[in-house]
Amino acid sequence: MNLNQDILPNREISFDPILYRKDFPILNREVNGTKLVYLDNAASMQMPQVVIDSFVDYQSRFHANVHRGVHTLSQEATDKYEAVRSKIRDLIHAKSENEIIYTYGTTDALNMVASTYGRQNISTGDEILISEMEHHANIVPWYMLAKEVGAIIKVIPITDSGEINMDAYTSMLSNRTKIVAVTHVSNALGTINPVKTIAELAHQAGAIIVVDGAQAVPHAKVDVQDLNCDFYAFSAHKMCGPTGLGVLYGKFDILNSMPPYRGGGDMIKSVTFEHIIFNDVPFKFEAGTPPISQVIMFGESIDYVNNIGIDRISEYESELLSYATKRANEIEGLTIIGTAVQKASVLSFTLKGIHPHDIGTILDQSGVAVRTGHHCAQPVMDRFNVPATTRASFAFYNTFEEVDELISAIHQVKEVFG
Amino acid sequence: MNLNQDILPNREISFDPILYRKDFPILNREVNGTKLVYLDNAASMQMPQVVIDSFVDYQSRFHANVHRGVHTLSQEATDKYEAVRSKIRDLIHAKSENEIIYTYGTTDALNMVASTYGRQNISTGDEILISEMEHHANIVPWYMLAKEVGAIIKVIPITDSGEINMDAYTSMLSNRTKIVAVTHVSNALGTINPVKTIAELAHQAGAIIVVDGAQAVPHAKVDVQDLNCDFYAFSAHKMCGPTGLGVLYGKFDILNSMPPYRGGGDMIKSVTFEHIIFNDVPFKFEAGTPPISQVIMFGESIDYVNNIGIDRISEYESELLSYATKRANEIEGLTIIGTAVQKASVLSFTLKGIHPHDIGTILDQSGVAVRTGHHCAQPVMDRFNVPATTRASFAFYNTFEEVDELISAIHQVKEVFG
Amino acid sequence: MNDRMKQLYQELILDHNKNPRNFRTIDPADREALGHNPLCGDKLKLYLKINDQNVIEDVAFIGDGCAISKASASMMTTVVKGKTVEEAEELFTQFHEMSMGTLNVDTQENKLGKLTIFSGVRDLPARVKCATLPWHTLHSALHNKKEITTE
Amino acid sequence: MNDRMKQLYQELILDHNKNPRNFRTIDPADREALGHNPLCGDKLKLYLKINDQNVIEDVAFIGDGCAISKASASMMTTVVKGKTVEEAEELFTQFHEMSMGTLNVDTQENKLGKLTIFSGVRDLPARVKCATLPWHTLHSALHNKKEITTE
Ligand SMILES: Cc1ncc(COP(=O)(O)O)c(C=O)c1O
Ligand SMILES: Cc1ncc(COP(=O)(O)O)c(C=O)c1O
Repeated sequence: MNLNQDILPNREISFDPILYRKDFPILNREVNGTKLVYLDNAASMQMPQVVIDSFVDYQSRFHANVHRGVHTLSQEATDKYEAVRSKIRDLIHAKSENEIIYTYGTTDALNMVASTYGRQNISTGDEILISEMEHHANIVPWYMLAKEVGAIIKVIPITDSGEINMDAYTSMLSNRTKIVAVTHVSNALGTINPVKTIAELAHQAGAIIVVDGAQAVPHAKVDVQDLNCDFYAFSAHKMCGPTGLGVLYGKFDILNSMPPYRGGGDMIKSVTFEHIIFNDVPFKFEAGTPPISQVIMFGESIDYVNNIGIDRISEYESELLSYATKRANEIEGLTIIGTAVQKASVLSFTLKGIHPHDIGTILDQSGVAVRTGHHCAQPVMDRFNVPATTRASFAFYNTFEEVDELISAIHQVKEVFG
Repeated sequence: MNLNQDILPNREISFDPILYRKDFPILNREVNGTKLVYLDNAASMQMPQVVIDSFVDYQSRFHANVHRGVHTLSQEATDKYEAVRSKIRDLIHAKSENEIIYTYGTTDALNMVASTYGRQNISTGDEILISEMEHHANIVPWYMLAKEVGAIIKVIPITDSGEINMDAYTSMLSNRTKIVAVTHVSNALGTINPVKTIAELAHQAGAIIVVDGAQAVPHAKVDVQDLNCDFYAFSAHKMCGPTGLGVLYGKFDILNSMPPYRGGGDMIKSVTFEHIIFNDVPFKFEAGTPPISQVIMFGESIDYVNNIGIDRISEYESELLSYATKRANEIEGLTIIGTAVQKASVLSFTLKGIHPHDIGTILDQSGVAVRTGHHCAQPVMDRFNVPATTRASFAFYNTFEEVDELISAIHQVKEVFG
Repeated sequence: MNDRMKQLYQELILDHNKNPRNFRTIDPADREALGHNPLCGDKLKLYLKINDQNVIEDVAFIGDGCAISKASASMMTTVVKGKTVEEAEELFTQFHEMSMGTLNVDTQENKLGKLTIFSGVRDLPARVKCATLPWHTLHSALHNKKEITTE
Repeated sequence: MNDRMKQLYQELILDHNKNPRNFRTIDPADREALGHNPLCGDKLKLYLKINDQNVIEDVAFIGDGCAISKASASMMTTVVKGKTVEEAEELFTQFHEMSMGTLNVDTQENKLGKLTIFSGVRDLPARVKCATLPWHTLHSALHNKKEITTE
């Protein structure tokens, strides 16, 4: 493939993805006899060598269970493990590292909020507002909670371009609204939501706001204090980190007043069969052996991303997206789903008369890995009246050449289907 | 240290731990200027190189999110990830791989049972029997459930040697008993409980049995069908595997009738805001991006342990324990806590007039890593009227020489305290 | 475009995808079943008329899906019409085995005929379920189950 | 036995561990506080008598704990008795800083005197909390808090 020079933005080469590609061993892989073009970053990002190495180092030299031992290994493991809390605090600009709870993923984090804060504060007739563009992880826990306590879920509609309808949102708020749960960035559409405004309105109505940050943290600077959100959840594996680790940020006073989630070791101060005293925040929410090696790896991931600079990443990814959008729009029969003004690096589209599943298969034969399906956001599919879309999602290690490979592979799909 | 030849069992060298030690890079580590003697295996076992390598290989060549993609990487990751389910089925002799649920640890698995089966089936006045030797992970979830639904927790007493008082247990069972929750092997005492008999009696009373297998699976052959337990939980990190992964086994029909635990992606078949159809077992209980790399590593751990042979491991560890017990009993002022006839490789003890914390510190100066404290089993400490114990726990890579180093370090402690 | 793709997306498949045969409802039908593959959103509804000689007199489907599942459904209807329930079940088994790679249509005897055009899916694990969904749905319709999901 | 251990478990510490001073209750006391380190099970209860000149007239403790925490409590009681609340608070701060390694008792001015025997804990992160637990408990008793936990 040749780079399409005409519509390539006239870039000063301030950001060179090639510098970073070499850090990711998997990007050298071949797939179906051709080089891998990995454009499924919204599903899970790849891991740089330094993070892989940090695991090898940890298991080869430091592994022990944390928080419980006087011996050297346990102490060292605990120190390394706890040190990451303040890195995460800095990453999302929380006030205190005690507001950082290690979870097993965004899904686990959102379930934690629904099961603790939710069960404690929501009752019959209360309303939970969620947007029409939520990931299942930010729908199903609320659905389950609502069923259990008799609360009502109301859906904030989105516009044809895939933006939250702010007028509708405003008019839906009332003193019955107890929780507003929205995604910061939509994984299906790419939309970046005006979370700060949404939070302000929610607070005015007396509700709290729960933000799904799974797609935001890896791609843009996040400041939970500035956004003034009450809870913020994200996953390590979407930002160069391992699977099996997520983070729940919560305002300290809220966390402090919440009942625990899982029961077990480490989340208690004292146990008799008659009476249990729970530990302090954040440990109260971290029962059992935590994801120790995963936390330590994620510390490395954060350092890695910080070294590049999240602002530079945002900027570069948005150049990539503009280019991809431009080229995709030139393809006849291609419709982009999600055309918000503020978008992260997600390009979701349909091709007239061709099912996404077939597109995915043929693209894969050219080594281009994209996601096809409902992206765990079936209501978005229903909203746009499509069974599924094809989604290319970009990371900072993707290149303009790879966008061209995507476009050329889409042309091949069209050839096959005549 | 010289091997104490007199009381060393007259072993045929059928099991040579040196063969396996070289597989564990961390065992070459120095601590406080002397070689590490790692005797904290009940807290977490170390990881062999092949398992570490499997992580590197996975992240360098196969990583992608599972279950959702048509592209090659996602397909390969899914295949590798799903293949481990049948390895686990074989490991614990379950009937079907659909009875194997991936969780984030034993603690998470036991909470899952309490939150799903428990909430569904337990109500006011029902009784939950747990033994006096349970780990907090098998106490707190039941305590929380009991508080919520108004059930009653009854504690099965243990004898002075640390065995379940079976007469007491039998007499406590009644038609009010709904759940019996016991550990297969006690992490604080080493006791191996007669789970098969306990299960039979529970079933006769119409109760189900939940078994905490965290300390059993790494050290002995487990056959959940023979034991006839309804649920069985354990953690990967206690058997050469990674943190952040556990397993919940459940009988299929029970799992099938249970409500889901966490809500999110992958655990649903279809989502509208009005109605959600949940996925089939086991996926119904696996919401969100699962611990993919952890599962794949654990597959390697299982292969590694199978290659050695779990029966050979059991036998060798029990020789180690006998030797350690013999030598420990020679030390004046030392009392072994937990002297059951059937014991796994755990040696818990107190030293007259010396606090375990001081013992732990001084042992650590000789490179001997043991655990001191309540071992997340405060009721056991109360039962034996000690604030804490010192616990040495052995794995197949420990040697008789290491037992000698432990004993000699204990003598040093006594010297210091005169 | 490599050979594997060319083998999978042959003219015949593309044609059945574009112009599916028996793409309609039957009302009233003797048997109906719903097939669903939540992973890619394939959905189809199958209708059967079976006479008292156990012969499939009519068969039709409606639904939404990828080219593979649509073509597979369309070709299935043309093949099973006029066959007995037992013959249809045998085809289901053979089709299933071919897709899983346990039946080699080049070397082993079978009655699949033109259905062997789908043999390429065995190399595409993600697509096996698309090709077999209509057959699983038929299988459950014949067993009077109402809904089937493949994943 | 290496030097670090010898430094930590000196005669004086072992002696205070074996024969703790002021190991009793005060009833009625002006202030009481409970200290608890759940990790190792250290527990202590501290009693204070403070006169209207703000001087600690009497201080005593009971409890269960490791040698380090017991000796630290015992030596603390001998040192703060007769001191003003302000002086005791200053000692708390300096003791805390010494244990955390931010105060170097060899080179920086301080009023710790024989309490510097505990300076060795700064190299043993797991034990810092044992040595400082009595002091944290004193600090909260002086601030009228009833319970304190270190971990
Ligand atoms: C007997 C027993 N049960 C449960 C647990 C909890 O396991 P985890 O911390 O891996 O969830 C442990 C280990 O800490 C244990 O030893
Ligand atoms: C917007 C959004 N929310 C939530 C999730 C769930 O994250 P996880 O699967 O890591 O729990 C994802 C990713 O799958 C996502 O994209």
